[in-house]
Amino acid sequence: MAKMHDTPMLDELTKGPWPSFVTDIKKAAEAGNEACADLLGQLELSYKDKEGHWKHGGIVGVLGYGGGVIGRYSDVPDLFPGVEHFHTLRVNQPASKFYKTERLREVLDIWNQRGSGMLNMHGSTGDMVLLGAFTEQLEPIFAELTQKGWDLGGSGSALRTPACCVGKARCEFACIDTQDICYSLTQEYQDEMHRPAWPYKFKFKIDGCPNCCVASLARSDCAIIGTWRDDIRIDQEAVAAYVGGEIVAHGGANGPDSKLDIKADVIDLCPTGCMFYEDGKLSINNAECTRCMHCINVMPRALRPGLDTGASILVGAKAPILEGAQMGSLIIPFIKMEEPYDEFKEFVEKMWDWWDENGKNRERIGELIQRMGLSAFITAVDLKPIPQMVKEPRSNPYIFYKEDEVEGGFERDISDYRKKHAR
Amino acid sequence: MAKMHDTPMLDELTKGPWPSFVTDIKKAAEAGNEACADLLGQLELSYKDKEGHWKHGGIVGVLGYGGGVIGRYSDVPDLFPGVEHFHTLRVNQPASKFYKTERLREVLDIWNQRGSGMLNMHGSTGDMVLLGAFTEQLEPIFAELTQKGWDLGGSGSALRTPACCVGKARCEFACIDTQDICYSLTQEYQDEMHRPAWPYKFKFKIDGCPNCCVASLARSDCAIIGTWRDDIRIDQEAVAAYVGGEIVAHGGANGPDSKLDIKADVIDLCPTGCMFYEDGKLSINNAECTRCMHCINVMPRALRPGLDTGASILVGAKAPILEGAQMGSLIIPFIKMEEPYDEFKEFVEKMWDWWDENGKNRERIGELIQRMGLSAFITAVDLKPIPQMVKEPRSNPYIFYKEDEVEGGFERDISDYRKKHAR
Amino acid sequence: MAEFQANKITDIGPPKYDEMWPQVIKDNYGKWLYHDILEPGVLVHVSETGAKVWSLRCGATRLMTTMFLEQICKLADEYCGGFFRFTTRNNVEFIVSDESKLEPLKKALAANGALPLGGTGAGITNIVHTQGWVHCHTPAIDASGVVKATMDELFEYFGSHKLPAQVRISLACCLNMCGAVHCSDISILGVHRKPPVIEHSHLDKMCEIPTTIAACPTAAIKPSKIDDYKSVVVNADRCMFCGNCYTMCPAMPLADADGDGIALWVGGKVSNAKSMPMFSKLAVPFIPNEPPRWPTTVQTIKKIVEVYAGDAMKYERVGEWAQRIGWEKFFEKTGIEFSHHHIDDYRFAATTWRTSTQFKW
Amino acid sequence: MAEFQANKITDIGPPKYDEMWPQVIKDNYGKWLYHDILEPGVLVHVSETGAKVWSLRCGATRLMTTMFLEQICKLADEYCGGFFRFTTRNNVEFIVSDESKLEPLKKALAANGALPLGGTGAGITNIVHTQGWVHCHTPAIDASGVVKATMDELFEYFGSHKLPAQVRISLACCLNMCGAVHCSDISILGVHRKPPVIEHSHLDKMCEIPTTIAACPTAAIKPSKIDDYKSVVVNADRCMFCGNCYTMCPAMPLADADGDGIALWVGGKVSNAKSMPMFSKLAVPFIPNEPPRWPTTVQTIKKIVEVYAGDAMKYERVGEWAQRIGWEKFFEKTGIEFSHHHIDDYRFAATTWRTSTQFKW
Ligand code: SRM
Ligand code: SRM
Ligand code: SRM
Ligand code: SRM
Ligand code: SF4
Ligand code: SF4
Ligand code: SF4
Ligand code: SF4
Ligand code: SF4
Ligand code: SF4
Ligand code: SF4
Ligand code: SF4
Repeated sequence: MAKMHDTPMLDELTKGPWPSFVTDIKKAAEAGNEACADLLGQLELSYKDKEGHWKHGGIVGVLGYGGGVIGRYSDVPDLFPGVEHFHTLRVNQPASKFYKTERLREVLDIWNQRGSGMLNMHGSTGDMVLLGAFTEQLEPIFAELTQKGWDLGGSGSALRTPACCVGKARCEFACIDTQDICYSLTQEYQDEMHRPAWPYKFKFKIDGCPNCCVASLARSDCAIIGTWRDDIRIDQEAVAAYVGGEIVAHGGANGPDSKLDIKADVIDLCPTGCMFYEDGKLSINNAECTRCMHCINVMPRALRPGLDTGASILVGAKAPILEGAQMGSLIIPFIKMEEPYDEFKEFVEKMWDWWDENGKNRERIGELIQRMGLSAFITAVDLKPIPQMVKEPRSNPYIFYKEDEVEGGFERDISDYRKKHAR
Repeated sequence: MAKMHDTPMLDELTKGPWPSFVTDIKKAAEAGNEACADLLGQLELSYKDKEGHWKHGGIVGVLGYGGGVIGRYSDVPDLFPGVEHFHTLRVNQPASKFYKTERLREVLDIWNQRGSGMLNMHGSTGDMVLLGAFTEQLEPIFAELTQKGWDLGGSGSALRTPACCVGKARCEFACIDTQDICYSLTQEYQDEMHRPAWPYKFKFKIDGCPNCCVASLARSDCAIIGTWRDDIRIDQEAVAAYVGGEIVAHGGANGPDSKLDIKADVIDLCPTGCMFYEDGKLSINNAECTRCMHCINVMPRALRPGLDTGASILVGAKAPILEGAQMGSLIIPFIKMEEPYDEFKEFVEKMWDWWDENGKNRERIGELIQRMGLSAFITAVDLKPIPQMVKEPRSNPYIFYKEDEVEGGFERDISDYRKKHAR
Repeated sequence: MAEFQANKITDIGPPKYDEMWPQVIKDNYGKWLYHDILEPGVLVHVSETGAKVWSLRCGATRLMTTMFLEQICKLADEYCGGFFRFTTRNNVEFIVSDESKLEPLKKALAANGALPLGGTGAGITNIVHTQGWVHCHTPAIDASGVVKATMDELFEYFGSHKLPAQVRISLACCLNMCGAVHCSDISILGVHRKPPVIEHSHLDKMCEIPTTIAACPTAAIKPSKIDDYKSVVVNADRCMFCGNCYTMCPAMPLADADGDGIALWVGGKVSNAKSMPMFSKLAVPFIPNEPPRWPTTVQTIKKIVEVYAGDAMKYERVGEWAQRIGWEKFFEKTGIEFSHHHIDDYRFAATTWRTSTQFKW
Repeated sequence: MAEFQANKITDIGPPKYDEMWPQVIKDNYGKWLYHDILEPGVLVHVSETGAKVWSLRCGATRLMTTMFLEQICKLADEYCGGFFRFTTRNNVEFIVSDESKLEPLKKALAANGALPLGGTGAGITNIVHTQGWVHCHTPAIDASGVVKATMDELFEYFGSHKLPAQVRISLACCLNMCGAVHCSDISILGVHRKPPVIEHSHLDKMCEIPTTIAACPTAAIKPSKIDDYKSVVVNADRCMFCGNCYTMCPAMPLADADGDGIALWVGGKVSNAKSMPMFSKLAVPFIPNEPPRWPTTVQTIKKIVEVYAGDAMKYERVGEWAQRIGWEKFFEKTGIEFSHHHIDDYRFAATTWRTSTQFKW
């Protein structure tokens, strides 16, 4: 039997309509799970102290891997021995997080036997996070997981577990095969994921369209975002049905009674003003369209992305540490994404080489680009500068030139100058 | 007789419809002005060499003043002795540059006698720039000028000559008395103008309204820009006349046949969307209006600024050297500007004190604000932070706190910490 | 050891995605035509093959036990042929291909009680969050508890579509920002406000001094000898409590009951829909930690949501709304106080100043 | 000397403004009701007193002789009661209060030939400019000559109102930017492209070495001993040719026939009308100096103006237009090549990157 702690504060969190993690964990504790009981106990203490009670880090792991495990020890182990060690294992999730219950149970069984029985489904990067194991259990857990066909994800200065949106599996907007790209990158770069050898972490996220449901643009060093370069497909009959109020606006996202006002909701909100509705016909000047998805989002039955699909690649998103948060910057406006994605992978490897060579310790690629310049980066990955890469050209006049760009070079002789210009 | 030089290249600039400075100067040279002849000669040489032919600076001036004169010597004096010395005097222009010919001739006479006879009307800061004097003429010129009631403007690390738009003298939009403010500041701060004692230069420019016809927002460390805080005045009859096509749109600025389309040209272009035209009546939700002037500009007969007028104060505009160009930043959204402008001058002096105390050599106030923070600046000038000062709040989480803002202060004892948290 | 290594299975990667798909997904992969949200939490996707799938999205605690996961598996077995998925925001989705199972599944979910339907459309979905006091070593706040308290209060918006647009709330328990809080409609961020307290007697043993010094973005850390120990000192005036020194050096903890608490941010977005992605901006610099239910935080968020709900135009995200009305109006309408802390003073600060006479009173 | 000083008149400031006003301005100061542009260059302002003034705006060379000013004075004496003014863009304005003098003055101006009417409304007015080779020591280009050549080519827009909105062109002959070229619809900027050539033998005598070093924004200058002279060296890789070292130290000139030339910038504005003020952005990084008429520069400007004229909407300034259509379209439509130099790499560079999937092909 697990020793239950008094948790008056946490008990307040069993109330209210939203599901309660306390209720859930408490049940497990009551069923005899000591880690669960002690976790609640220690958490209650944190609520009282208004300070967390975990020690700093702890270098643990599984042999052969440089990451995948985050070490964690309690700083009040005497009070809560069940969580004295509380390491997490990051288990690489299946792309877009579909689960066959049969397969998932493989993991749950191992975790019930050897771990705390608690998980994060999922970590912010995308892994299944097995939350709380003792050091001695790490190797056995790993061995059993791999036996069943599961592997660890990334941590440390390595490639992190790639993640993607649901994509073609259940979304009509998907312009690329997000899951296959995610899987392919994961498999191709197993070594980069498991043996940290870079200046810092590196993340891929793959979104099927510019709606960015896996937040790739904000949270991955390299975002692969589906797009198209031909015309938006229009079904004029469906347009008429929207206008006539036969189809609810926005797929019902604004409520079942939301009738589409084609002018107010579509034409006027198109950010480029490239849509026209005349004589009952919707038309789009696709040359001016920036594929912002708005019209497609609000009229999903009438409008569809084009057929010549591929991806936009944005590089450099990251959280604030050290130099401030960044979003991804558009580096490749359009690239075809077809299995085995060689052209894209070539780009990736060039990018990594440059980062590896130039990056300082704990410098994300986005920060390196800031430090060395966007121009230096695109040169390193063999791209040509195009205006699509920037929102606007520079406004400061501090332009660098290389010596070979300037007639006559940089070397000059002051005496030549003085021949024409007295001191 | 002045020696005329061959100027085949410059002669090309006597052609074409735009007035030619070459034609003008050549006439003066032909009339015997040696400086004019030699200036053209030296300029022709520059056109040939594609390099200027003036030496670097030269410290000259008039006794008692630290500025107002820019020293200049030819680097090919043997070829062009008439411009061997070519110093400029910056003569403080009358506010908004009206001239009584009788008074202007006082300056012209002196300049004809003692200088090159060439001027810039006007310098970019606003001065009358007398272009080209020999060193020995500087004191006599100055004495004669002041005798006639003219004085030098600023140069060096001093207050520069203030300038203003035409304002109430001939503009219906003027919300403040630009000329009086300009004159009052100029007179009050003569010492600051003539005896450089600051980290760097400081400029005032005064615009009567947000149209900014003297470019104060881009070119002055302190821009005083007229505005109002009550409602835009509407003359509905004139509105009807615009709609009916009886009054040309935009005061004719888009041509005599430009008919106002009140929806397309006004309502839809109002950046805040706060204008409405219903049943032949124009109305404005003034609480949402940002006083952008657009509607007033295109319907000057129907709309006028409000009557409760004053100024917005923007600080920090400057050219790129060193830290990049800046525009003025809104520091005081609204201040009444009534003679003798004491409240404003108090603000100015606080600002100068702070700059004087903290500014590094050659650091403009805008750069100092960048370095020390906008918040430090507004504190120094006794203002409270308000959202009008920024376009948007910060997006990075790097927030500083002072010790007295945080309960319990900053001092902590590691042993207290370790009592709760084992190492 | 080498032997063990040799037998070891490594670098196999995750199971392949299509193993995890129900048949209907396999059959209709890439063939979806359109979708409809039938009611909050219930989506139907229609394929060009004529097939339909109903997805029931349920709010879930991200932190869950194997026991709870087993409950989910059981439901999936019974109604969905043994398959289900998680969304990118930690909701659970049951995907039904047989319409007759739809209503029974709904009933079963209602009976379960811990899997409420919702999170779709113009409402509030699950809060993306991080570890908090449940696991991490650097948090300034708890994560799961704050999320629970907030979602309880906003629950009506989880199960309805009555907002102008979707509102995405995220939480991160320290400036490392493991959630996408830098681009969320509303972000809850754990912040420290005291400089690290330094364990001089152990620092040199536990940390590399040069790396520790280099870790500080503001160069506030300098090497120093204290009582004969090689250690470091922090210039408190330059410290902005980012915690990066602590990440590199365990002898410099920041956590403090009085110093730590919550900052709220608003107006970020990730999607490229209509407007370009935006960063979240500071709304409230600091709210003390108030466990177990963080009432001030929760009520402030509710206020923001309500003001937005009443004022924004249809399809307008929080950031689009604030930008349209002007941030001065955002502060006025929400009644949130504007302070020195709202004025940026980091690297791009100057780009946030108002370089215009255009403003609202 | 002291005596001379004592007699000296100082600090009297300029003549008071109202001494310089014609009677009609005195009488109607602050009473103006509205204005109309009767034809390009001719404005009428109507006062609430019923008074009217006609202003005739004439293009002028900013650099002028006393002889020419005397011509202006004579015209002012004859038609305007002995008064006239200059505009903030160096045009001359004759202000007529007696309508009967209007046509005679127009005729007199036409006869003069060097005072063309125009510069009002939706057209191109005089180019604000700086000293150039006529006076300054740091220019990369001439000023007056480039202005003359450009205005000759754009003359039709000076005397007409056929553009979508006003187009303001400015010129500065070096990066000090003594004109408002950082906020102009079109800016002509003199740029150096070679690092300073250093006169080691005289540097220590002519300059303060520490100030010289401090002057460099990129820290490219280091102290060094060269042939026994105390001097400095410049790291050419870090030099961006700003000329600030030369400002502080005459022993480091930058001017060079091959290195120097013109950069063109577009899309800036100062006014707060409609949109907030904007900085000018780089259009063409470099065009060689081509005296006497700088044909490439002039033709490129003309091209920009013509594309803008044909493509922008009514009331849209150049920057508003480029922003609306997108800068990628600006380059496409004008045929200007986009290069590495267009990508910002200075302090706020990251704020100019495109952090979105939204773009045009
Ligand atoms: C577990 C997880 C949070 C969660 O509750 O989900 C997590 C937990 C930690 N993150 Fe994170 N990060 C997690 C996703 C993220 C994300 C989100 C993402 O990947 O989409 C980010 C923002 C995106 C990014 O990468 O910038 C993120 C940005 C950081 C940072 C700041 C990095 C930066 O460049 O700004 C740090 C600090 C560091 O690396 O030193 C950090 C560091 C950490 C450490 C290792 C703490 C530390 O100081 O060393 C945390 C360990 C916590 C623990 O004890 O469990 N974590 N971290 C997430 C990984 C789970 C997974 O594998 O699925
Ligand atoms: C004469 C004039 C240009 C003109 O042709 O009109 C001028 C000429 C010079 N300026 Fe200027 N500036 C002149 C108005 C400006 C303006 C415009 C304004 O005042 O509205 C600016 C931009 C606004 C600003 O102040 O930032 C301007 C920004 C500079 C700068 C850059 C300052 C900065 O902070 O970025 C310098 C460099 C310096 O100070 O070292 C400078 C330096 C100079 C020097 C003194 C050259 C130098 O390196 O020391 C020039 C002397 C030229 C000569 O030999 O005649 N000048 N200068 C203008 C003054 C005439 C007058 O008094 O009316
Ligand atoms: C299931 C999920 C993808 C997944 O792989 O798991 C998903 C699914 C859909 N998203 Fe999403 N989005 C999902 C996370 C996101 C995210 C990521 C995030 O929040 O972290 C975003 C970016 C949020 C942001 O901008 O901050 C996102 C921005 C969108 C948008 C853009 C909306 C906008 O106004 O900006 C759309 C289009 C729309 O709703 O009109 C969209 C549209 C959709 C559609 C309609 C796509 C489709 O046709 O199937 C799906 C149902 C939407 C709904 O629930 O109303 N999805 N969607 C994610 C559900 C999360 C949840 O549990 O609540
Ligand atoms: C005379 C002058 C003021 C002075 O003190 O000398 C002046 C006079 C007028 N300006 Fe101006 N502006 C004058 C320089 C400016 C400047 C400064 C500059 O260019 O350096 C600006 C800012 C330019 C910028 O944004 O880059 C300026 C931006 C405006 C605007 C805003 C237009 C816009 O669309 O942004 C207006 C309103 C309008 O035209 O609708 C305006 C309107 C006016 C009005 C209509 C005001 C009035 O009711 O009298 C005047 C006649 C306009 C015309 O010529 O079409 N004035 N005006 C200046 C004439 C310069 C010249 O010789 O060409
Ligand atoms: S990112 Fe696009 S493709 Fe992917 S789930 Fe969202 S809407 Fe669908
Ligand atoms: S995708 Fe966006 S930009 Fe393109 S037509 Fe639709 S609303 Fe307009
Ligand atoms: S700034 Fe305003 S008040 Fe001054 S001249 Fe221009 S329009 Fe008139
Ligand atoms: S001044 Fe500008 S914001 Fe105000 S009503 Fe007129 S157009 Fe709209
Ligand atoms: S946000 Fe900070 S405290 Fe929270 S999990 Fe990430 S690193 Fe840990
Ligand atoms: S908390 Fe951040 S700013 Fe403060 S000392 Fe540590 S690293 Fe430096
Ligand atoms: S812009 Fe440069 S070269 Fe031209 S006058 Fe000013 S300082 Fe001299
Ligand atoms: S020109 Fe500018 S960047 Fe180059 S050395 Fe001189 S000061 Fe430095």
